[in-house]
Amino acid sequence: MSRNGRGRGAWRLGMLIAVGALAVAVAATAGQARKGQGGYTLGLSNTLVGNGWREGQLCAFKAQALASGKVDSLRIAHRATDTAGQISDIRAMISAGVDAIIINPSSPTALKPVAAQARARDIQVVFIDQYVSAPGVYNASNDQVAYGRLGAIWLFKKLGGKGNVVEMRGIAGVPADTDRHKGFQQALKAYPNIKVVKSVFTGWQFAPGAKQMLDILNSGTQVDGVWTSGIDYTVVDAFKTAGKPYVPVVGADNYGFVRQLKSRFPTFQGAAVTNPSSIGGVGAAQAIRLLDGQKAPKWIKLSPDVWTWPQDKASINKYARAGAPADASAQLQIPPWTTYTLKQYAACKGP
Amino acid sequence: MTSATVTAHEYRGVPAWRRNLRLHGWTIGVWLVLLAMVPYWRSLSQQSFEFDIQALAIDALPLCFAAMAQAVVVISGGIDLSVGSLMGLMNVISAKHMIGMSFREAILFSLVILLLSALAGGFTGLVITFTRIPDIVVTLGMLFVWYGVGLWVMEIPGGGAPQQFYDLALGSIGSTQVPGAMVIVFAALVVLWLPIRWLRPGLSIYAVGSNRNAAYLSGIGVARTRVGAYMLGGVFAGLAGLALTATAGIGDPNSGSIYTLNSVAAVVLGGVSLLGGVGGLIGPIAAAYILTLSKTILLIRGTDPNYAAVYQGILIILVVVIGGLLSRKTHR
Amino acid sequence: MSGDETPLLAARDIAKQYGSVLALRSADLSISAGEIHALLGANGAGKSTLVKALSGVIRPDAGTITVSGTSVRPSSPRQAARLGLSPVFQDPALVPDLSVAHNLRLTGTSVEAVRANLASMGLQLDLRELVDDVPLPMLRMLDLARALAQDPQLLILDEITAALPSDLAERVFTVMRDWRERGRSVLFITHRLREVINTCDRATILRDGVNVATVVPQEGGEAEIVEIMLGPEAARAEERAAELTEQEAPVRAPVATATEAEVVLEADDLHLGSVRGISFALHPGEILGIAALEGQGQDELFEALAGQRKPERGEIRLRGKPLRARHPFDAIRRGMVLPGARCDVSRAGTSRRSRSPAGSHRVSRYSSATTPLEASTWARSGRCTVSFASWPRMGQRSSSSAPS
Amino acid sequence: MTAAPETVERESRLRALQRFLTDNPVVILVLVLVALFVVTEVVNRHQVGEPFVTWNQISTTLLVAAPLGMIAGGQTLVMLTGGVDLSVAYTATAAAFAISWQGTNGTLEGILAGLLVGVVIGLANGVGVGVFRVNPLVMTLGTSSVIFGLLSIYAGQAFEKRIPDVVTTLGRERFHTYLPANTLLWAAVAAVLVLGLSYTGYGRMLFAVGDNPLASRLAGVRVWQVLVAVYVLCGVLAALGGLLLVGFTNNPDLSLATSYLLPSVAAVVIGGTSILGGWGGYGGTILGVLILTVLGSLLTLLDAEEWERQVIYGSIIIVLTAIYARATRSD
Repeated sequence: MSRNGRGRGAWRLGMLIAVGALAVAVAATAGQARKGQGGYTLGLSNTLVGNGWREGQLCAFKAQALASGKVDSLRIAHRATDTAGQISDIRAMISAGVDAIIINPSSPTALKPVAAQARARDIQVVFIDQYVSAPGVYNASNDQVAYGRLGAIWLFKKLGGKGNVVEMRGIAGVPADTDRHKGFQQALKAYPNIKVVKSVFTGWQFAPGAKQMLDILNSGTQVDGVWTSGIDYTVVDAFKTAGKPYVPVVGADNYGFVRQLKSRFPTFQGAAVTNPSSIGGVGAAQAIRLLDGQKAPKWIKLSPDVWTWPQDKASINKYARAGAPADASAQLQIPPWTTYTLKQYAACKGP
Repeated sequence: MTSATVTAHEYRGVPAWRRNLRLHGWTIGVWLVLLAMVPYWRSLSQQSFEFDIQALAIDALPLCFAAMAQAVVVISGGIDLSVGSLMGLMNVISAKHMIGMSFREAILFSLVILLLSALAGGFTGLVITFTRIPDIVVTLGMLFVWYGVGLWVMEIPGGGAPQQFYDLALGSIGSTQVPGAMVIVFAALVVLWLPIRWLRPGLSIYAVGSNRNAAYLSGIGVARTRVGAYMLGGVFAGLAGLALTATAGIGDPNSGSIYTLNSVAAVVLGGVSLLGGVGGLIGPIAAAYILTLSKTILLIRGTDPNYAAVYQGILIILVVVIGGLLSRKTHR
Repeated sequence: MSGDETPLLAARDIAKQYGSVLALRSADLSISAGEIHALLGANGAGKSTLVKALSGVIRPDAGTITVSGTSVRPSSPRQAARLGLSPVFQDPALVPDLSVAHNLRLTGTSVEAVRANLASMGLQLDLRELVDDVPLPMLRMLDLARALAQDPQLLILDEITAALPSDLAERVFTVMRDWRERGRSVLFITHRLREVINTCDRATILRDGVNVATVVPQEGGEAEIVEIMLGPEAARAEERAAELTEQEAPVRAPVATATEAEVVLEADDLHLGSVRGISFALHPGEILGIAALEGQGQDELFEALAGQRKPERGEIRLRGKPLRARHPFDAIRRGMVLPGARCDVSRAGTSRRSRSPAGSHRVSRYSSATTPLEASTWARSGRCTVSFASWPRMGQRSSSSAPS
Repeated sequence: MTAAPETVERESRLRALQRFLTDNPVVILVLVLVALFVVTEVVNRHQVGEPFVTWNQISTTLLVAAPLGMIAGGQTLVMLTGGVDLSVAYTATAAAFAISWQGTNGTLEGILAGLLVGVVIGLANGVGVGVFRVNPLVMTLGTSSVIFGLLSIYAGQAFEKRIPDVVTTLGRERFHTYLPANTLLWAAVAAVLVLGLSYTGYGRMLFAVGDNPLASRLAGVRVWQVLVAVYVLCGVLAALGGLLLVGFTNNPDLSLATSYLLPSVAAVVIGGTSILGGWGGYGGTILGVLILTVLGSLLTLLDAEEWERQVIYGSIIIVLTAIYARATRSD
């Protein structure tokens, strides 16, 4: 059988090409000049796109970089990907020679090795939104356990410690969801007469969340209060669609929800637990401070506020702008860290 | 030799170079494109060659295997929309159990994973051949099923594997600069694919994809071959899942989802015809590297990497359009 | 020939039903060792179904098959080959995207034997060639060479000569005779009675799924065989038709010459694919027949006439004006209709389904559906009002015999 | 000289039933839908002691199903031609964004902009598939990648949005308590699709093209025009789906319609339209949409874990298609 020449030929060809690729690549390795100290280059890595919160985080990051006046250019990896993809993005940023990387981590543990690689090259690393513990890195995050707990406590108190509650979670398996659920459970322990009649995952999507609420309401289940992981204003609307009286709802500081708090009072009452997406700006500010050689806290931990109408009229009025997208986070400024103007934020343009 | 009136059908045949161009031209072209990208990439990068080539090899590892998994199935005339969720499932199973293991146990367990994923792929193939529902529908259903099972195995990302297991993918071979991740890909190609590629099982896969009827009349067990192709695809998906565990370091039930469509893209760019029977695995590997590298290049340049999605979409369409025009021209 | 010894192959009461169509009612076939046996019958008589049952492509609903006295149930072509039954089907069983050598390896055939067989037929072929590149007659011969290489007891040839030029067909007959001399048998299916009378020892004739007779062809002659094949009445009708044409032919010829100035359709030096310089003229009231073996360019010619493909050179004129159709639509608008009969261009393989048996099944259904009348009605009205009267209703599925 | 094929005189009862189902595949789906309603009713009575099947619930089911019904409508047309459109979700999302951006200029502008987006994307798909013969899977995968990229780049930038009141009314209001506005629009579209597919030349050409493009072409059908038109229609229907969705949520976001992509394919497949093209229809798809919607409600009521939901969802696609294929296979 002398007829397998084609197969061997193809294989030989493949090997040749592979070896050739390596050779050319080696030859192309030019000198690596470390870039000058003209200005900083910041990187942002984010793996979840498509919701207003993450878009707000990106805009805050860009606006803060611009407002600081110390940043020359940005490398932004704001795309839907998984942990492996995020690691790959971070490596690409290392190759691009950034001075600091701000990371919204997709996993609390998996990014440690690549963070160490960055630190070994003297690149500052700041994790935002979710806490990551690793040597030499900085954190800026909202306290998600507290987020779950504070909102739940408000709700349970509002119900007088007794009644049927629906828990509307986010995406199964995402750390923030797990942490919030943990907080919710902590609060639940103190209120034995609160019954969780339904616990559903909304996937952090507004339309399916509303559908689930409609189903629950139509099933005839007695619902006295709803805790949501931020899928809030469509849930409130679901009561209206179903023709049922409003019950207290806990949501996030989304514009849509905040506007409802204000405009539908007193028939509808709820609480917005702040989870500012401006954390992106905080991360940028923290990184710039580190690059400037100043000291910065290892962990900027933001405790959520609970806004209710009319008690927190001032905050709500400050942020509840009419034209803003309903799913964007309302709390735009986190003093003293963010220094951008609202206009810079709205423009969503970096340096 | 009776050469009385034969002249009319003394068939001259197609010149060898044209045949080879048709068979291997695309693969060579894809590798040349990859080669052409390398100098540009290096000129942008601020890091050493070792770091960059390592990074590329590691980043592309899961996609390489996903593309190989998809390629085998597509060559057999099917399409597997469940590649991503199957690799996600294997990712969580491995990460859940390997975390406390020694290196030796982890390697043995990897074999169990490959067996499991082969069975899972075989199951998909069996459902397809048994019910005679089109591949795309069954694998669409299996996409949900494997994802669901993955969530059941591990709801929250976590787990891990022994450090030496990570080092298999993250390290280099000995003291050379050859990245382990790249060696693994080619080793899998050599061990799993090439031995069967030119023997009856491999040829059967091509035959079934090329013309199912002719293959059946040639005496090939069509159903058996298709199930076999899905099993082999399953093995590669299992490797992709293990690659995710090694490169991401954890198990994540959601991690596989982006690989299904990317694997289709890599297969198309790699010269495998979606009609089946044409192409190989070497082309899709190059395509996987190209897709990974183009994203990296955009990011290093400071372009919004979402343009990568735009460019990738346009590129896939253009490649198929041009490929279609070329094949139409050379075909007659 | 036949004698009392156990026949090499005996099939009894074979029946097969597809959906509601009874393809074979009860067919018997007995082939002795060392004979060339013809299987005859009109279209739809069940010849192909019987061949498929013998070669394991389909499983008959009823009946028994014995090979040298042992009862067998071939369930796949492969198993049939093991029993010593090697078929050469109407469509070559060669995979288009693989090379010839790989096709041989796929079936576990010895390359040397195939090459020797080809050489003995005076043919040469580079086995690295892709099957897709090899012309159809050559593929038939290759398929035959491959079947011979398996050294079968019974060689089954299903209309192998239909697509072969006469010299190649001659070589096939030589092979058949050689095979008989070696004491092996051949089952030969063809439409050409001349070939049967010249070559075959016995012939079994099928009609409507039942075998009606087994004859010795040399003794009966064509007329008798036709009568058995079609039944007495149909055969007489056929005869009358033949007489009529003969009578009318001389009458019609002058008509054509008289209106020579008026040409409806004219092809002038057409070049396209294997069509090399075809010219003809068609006059009003005339029926022009085009005779060719399978794959000799008639497909391309019809495609050009239908506006499906553009000729490389030459011109088609309709009533004197050139037809520059870029689409069948243009041709239909000008009053030229190709009633979809040639749409199963299986080797062109434009879509996955046109390659699969299920696809070709459906193709044949549509061929009859798109009648010239409908199409021309549509063309005249110029709007999309064509009524595909026999398109299946929604939700209706065709039976698919595709191996999964 | 053709011998007439013999037809079988006597049919067994089973075969007769099979034949009936073959001609009326919709019957199976109706049975499944009714069964689902019954199971949900039983579950709900057991759990809460209240009936589930109320006018209110039926009305809500329709309200929730309408956007999917729109998107799956386009998907049905495309799948009848043997294609598949994976860009419907992002087309719907893009249309929603267009409506909310142009909504600041006026109601009509907003709606027209949304539909225009659908037309443009559909045109791109149609030209790719019909003229350049790109595999539909690859083509629509490519365009959806492009749309998604462009949306991610530009969606974050535009800050001022306004959803026209007509759109929100269409999206979530009900007339006479039980009649959702979006269902009226859906019913109108459904009537056009069902009647159009069976009674117009274009409808029949769709089946013809899906069944055998080459034969259709030889019969004088300009296949590429049919394909372009079908993808444009699909784009417009997806845009209408986006319109209803954005009316329902009152705010566009990038993931607005992503959860409708695979269900749109699933609904069509469950509805008995062949993914290979050539047979099926919108009637089945409507039932498929309703089945998926009721199934979702049932799983919510059952407090199903996310993994159970996914596994059941996947299994039902396979099992229903298998049952369907088995029942309608004539041999």
